[in-house]
Amino acid sequence: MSLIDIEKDTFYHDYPVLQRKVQDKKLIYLDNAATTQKPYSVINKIAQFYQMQNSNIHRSAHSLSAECTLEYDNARSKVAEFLGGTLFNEIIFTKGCTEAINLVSFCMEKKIQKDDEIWISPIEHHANILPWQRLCKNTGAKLKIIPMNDQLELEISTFEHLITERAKLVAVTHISNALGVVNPVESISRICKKVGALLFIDGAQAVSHTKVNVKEINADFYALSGHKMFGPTGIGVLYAKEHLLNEFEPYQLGGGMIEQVTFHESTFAPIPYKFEAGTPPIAGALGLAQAIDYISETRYDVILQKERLLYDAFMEMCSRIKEIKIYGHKNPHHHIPVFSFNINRIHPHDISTIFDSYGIAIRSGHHCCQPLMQILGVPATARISFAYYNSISDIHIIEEAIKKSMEIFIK
Amino acid sequence: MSLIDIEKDTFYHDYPVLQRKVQDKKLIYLDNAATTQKPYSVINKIAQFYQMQNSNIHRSAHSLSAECTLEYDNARSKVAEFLGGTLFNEIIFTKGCTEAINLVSFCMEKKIQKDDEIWISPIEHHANILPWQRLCKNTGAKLKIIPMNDQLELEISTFEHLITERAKLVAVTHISNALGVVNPVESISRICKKVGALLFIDGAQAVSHTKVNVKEINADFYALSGHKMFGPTGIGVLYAKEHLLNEFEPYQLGGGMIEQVTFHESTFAPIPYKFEAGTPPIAGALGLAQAIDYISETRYDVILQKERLLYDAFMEMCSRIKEIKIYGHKNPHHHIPVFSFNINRIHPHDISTIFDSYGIAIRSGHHCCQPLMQILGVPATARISFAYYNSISDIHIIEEAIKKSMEIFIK
Amino acid sequence: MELESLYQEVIMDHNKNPRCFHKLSEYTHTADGFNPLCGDKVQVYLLIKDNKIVDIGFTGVGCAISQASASMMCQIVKNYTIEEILELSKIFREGLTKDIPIDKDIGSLEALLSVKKFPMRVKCATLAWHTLENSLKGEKHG
Amino acid sequence: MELESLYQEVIMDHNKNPRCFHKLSEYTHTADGFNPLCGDKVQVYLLIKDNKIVDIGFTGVGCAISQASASMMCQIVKNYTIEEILELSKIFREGLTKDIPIDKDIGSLEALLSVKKFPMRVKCATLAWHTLENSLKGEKHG
Ligand SMILES: Cc1ncc(COP(=O)(O)O)c(C=O)c1O
Ligand SMILES: Cc1ncc(COP(=O)(O)O)c(C=O)c1O
Repeated sequence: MSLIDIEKDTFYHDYPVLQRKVQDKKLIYLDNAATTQKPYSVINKIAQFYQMQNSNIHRSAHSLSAECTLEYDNARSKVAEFLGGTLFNEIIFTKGCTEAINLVSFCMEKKIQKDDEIWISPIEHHANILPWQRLCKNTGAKLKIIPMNDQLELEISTFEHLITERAKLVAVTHISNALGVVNPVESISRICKKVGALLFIDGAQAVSHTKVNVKEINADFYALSGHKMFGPTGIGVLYAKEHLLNEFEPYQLGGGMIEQVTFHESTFAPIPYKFEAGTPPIAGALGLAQAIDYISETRYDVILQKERLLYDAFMEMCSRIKEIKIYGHKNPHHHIPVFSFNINRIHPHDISTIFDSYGIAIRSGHHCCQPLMQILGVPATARISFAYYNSISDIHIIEEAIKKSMEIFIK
Repeated sequence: MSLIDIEKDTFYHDYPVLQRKVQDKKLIYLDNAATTQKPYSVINKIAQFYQMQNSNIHRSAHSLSAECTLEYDNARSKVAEFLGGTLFNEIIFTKGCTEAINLVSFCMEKKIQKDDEIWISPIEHHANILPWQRLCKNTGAKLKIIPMNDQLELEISTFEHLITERAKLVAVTHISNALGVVNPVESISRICKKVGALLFIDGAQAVSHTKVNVKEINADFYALSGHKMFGPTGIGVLYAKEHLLNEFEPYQLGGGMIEQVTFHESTFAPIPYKFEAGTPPIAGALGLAQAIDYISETRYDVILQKERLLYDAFMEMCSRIKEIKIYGHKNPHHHIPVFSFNINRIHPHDISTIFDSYGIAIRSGHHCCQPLMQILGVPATARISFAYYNSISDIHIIEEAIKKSMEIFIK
Repeated sequence: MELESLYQEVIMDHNKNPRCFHKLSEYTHTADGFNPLCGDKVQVYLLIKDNKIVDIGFTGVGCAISQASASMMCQIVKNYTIEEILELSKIFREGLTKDIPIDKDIGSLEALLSVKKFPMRVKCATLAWHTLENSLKGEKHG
Repeated sequence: MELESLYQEVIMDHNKNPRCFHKLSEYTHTADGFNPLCGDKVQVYLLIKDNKIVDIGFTGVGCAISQASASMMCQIVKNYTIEEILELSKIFREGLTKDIPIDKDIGSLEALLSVKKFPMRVKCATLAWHTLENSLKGEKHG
């Protein structure tokens, strides 16, 4: 696809929601970090599954179940390939990124001892804070925070000096949902390997924006949510290295993950099944696989180029409004077009309500990053999070909405 | 609806899958205990959500999010009403019945001590065995088994004599997925209350067959899966009494379930949110609510009557084939039309493959009930599990398939 | 336009110049209010003598609606009895959440009823009132 | 009809009268095979001398396909070298799972290739072979 095609800017045709109106205005959906929209192909895949194939997997010998089992297995293979060619066995379907993190933190408990250290960054989502906090509480380990500079980017060289072999796990987000900053996961990985710490990467925000290769990163764990990458709600993925999954005891217990069960004791199926107790979100897994197909057809280089156009256009517009304060983004090349901002002293909720009256959906609040808000010294921010399907022409309407906010509040 | 309408037997029109063919034959889907089919209205609801409303809940002030939050709340209210008028706060959305059981077994750990007793029945699904087994292992409590008579029904009066105040929890299935037997949950509940044990009911199989009222049963916990009640995969429900949920610590941790978070400690949102970390399966919850609407329109009395017709017709057919052995079902009034059986010494897998060549989907195996198989003294059974939408005329084809099995194997 | 009814003159005035925006040096009741979804915070302080509100103040951070609502609340309830406050709170909150018209005079609070058309903002408008009610339930203090 | 090719004469015969259906009194290698999804079980016993299978037996429970496959396997591999067994196992398993025609003569095993049209039954047909391979990997015994 050439730049000219990208500038034609017609990707939104693939997304039924983007054809609708809110408040009598065309919907301008800029809350993509909360959840992305779904293309027709994904929606149709889910409907089709229920209309034509629906059946449980693995457990029955009849044709319908055989079809579904095959499709479910193919979905797993597709995810394995999508993340950089991992093993089939290294992909666990979960209900979302949050569950994936909880799974690992639960299983790590047997590996963590008093005075071990777990490192996270100051910009983590609550989902990548609380489970480690609990793990530390349960084991006596210490939760340590990677230093951040005043450009709101991680201080990797200082981190490298601070971390020691007491560090057993480093859990960082690949891309921040609040600031849009891309963390240098390769450098972090190198540092982890040096001290022998495992690396957990929260990829919830990354996969809709950039090609991920967990093997190149050399991540031990990588977690993501289907609904944040043009796929359905209720499905997520945990990638984990095979030997780690083999060492771990199972998380949830139930059907489909056992080998032999008596009232006295039970043995478990091999990975990946050991970690998928109960009927999985089958339609969700197939929908996710379809979203991966969709992304492959669209191509990440196209997504990246389009997002760069959106980025530049938005920043250019903001440069003309002195009342707007964007957090971070000093170095555009470390960022995706996800912006936390405030306008003078207007409260973000009020900004969000005013934007909504223009049909613009943005989020206001702490973005599940209360510790980051404490560092920024604000109770909340407004956040515009673009996806590649957003239109460059919509930036004019954002400008109008900003001006309206100022008109109402700063007159 | 009159009996005449029920005999017209046209409910399958509501289900797109039931219009399809397998092996060039009309699909006769008799694996309903594994998962039920979905009516058009449920499938359309899910597609419509993604096409028209998709957005994250709770977290944003924009219109789309407001719509979704309202619908998600309404879905919870609908479940609360469906289960007999429980409180909104007593309904937790999970990814399935298995997760609901795991949640409770995790949270109960703080309440269980060495030499306490947890009682289950011999006919439980692995999902309602393994989590309690682990709980016992972690706490030193004992797993006790409710006695069963040779009609394969629970011996309630013996159980009443055996149970003591050491019993802290009794976990039983409402209806068995392997035998179709309906457990006397009201009597079990009364016995629990006498000794002060909590009652956990696995309702996975019950809700598609019979009206459930958790308050009349006086259950402390009740768990179910959406996909087994004409709803989508990836969604389930835990009902738990308010005071228990308030006492419990949270299960999974993440966004949406917090009050205040710092790096040092966190406080949690009130129930039900405390137990719903991360983006929930939103489309799943709305689909489940739609399934509840569908059931209400169809009416349980109609379902019951239709299932009785299927029951009688099937039993009548089997009475003419001496080689077929059905497990249990001595007392039809304690059973729904779910039958585990064997035909002479033909292995259930072979039965299942032969049935499949007639377009009939049945399941063969241990049905996630290995301990029950050990009691029955067989490695596996074949299982026919009817839903009310199955057609009485299909029973002739079942008969043909049975005869074909005998022809191939017993000649 | 509905936006104008939400951000009308009187509300913007209370937001800019909140009345009673201070902690009382002497108080008998207090409570903290917090909306974890958006981070709005409010603390309410009451001095109650002989079942009557003698003085009231609030502090906190939040959006225009939550700040204005707290300010207007403090202004209106002074000299009310506890019973009168609870009744007004009920009427006001029902006015925002139920689909029935209010038949009582709620004075300047009327302006806040426009929030009803913005369902995601209703909690902003009721936060101060919930906190006030909670403070009355709590242990006496001071 | 495909059902007839699955349950053809030779397979039904092996199922009804499985060959070598016993535990060996003397054996050098053994392994247990189990398919948790369906409960099929097989134990394979081998007596290997000078790299050659001198005797083989199996026990277990399972469907017609898994029983017949184990029986046919035992019959065919007697006197094979370990290398020959492993090669045959590979050819047979690939014949069942891959979309390429087999160019080697696999003798009576040919009959079992009809299982390919029943994907959910492939594991039944390969269970005995997997178990045989596992027994060869294991510690020598006896
Ligand atoms: C009685 C019973 N309990 C629990 C479950 C587990 O349900 P799910 O797999 O939907 O979590 C099932 C279904 O397999 C069941 O039949
Ligand atoms: C960076 C990050 N991590 C984790 C999550 C949690 O994802 P989910 O809510 O889908 O489990 C989110 C989304 O809210 C996120 O943005």
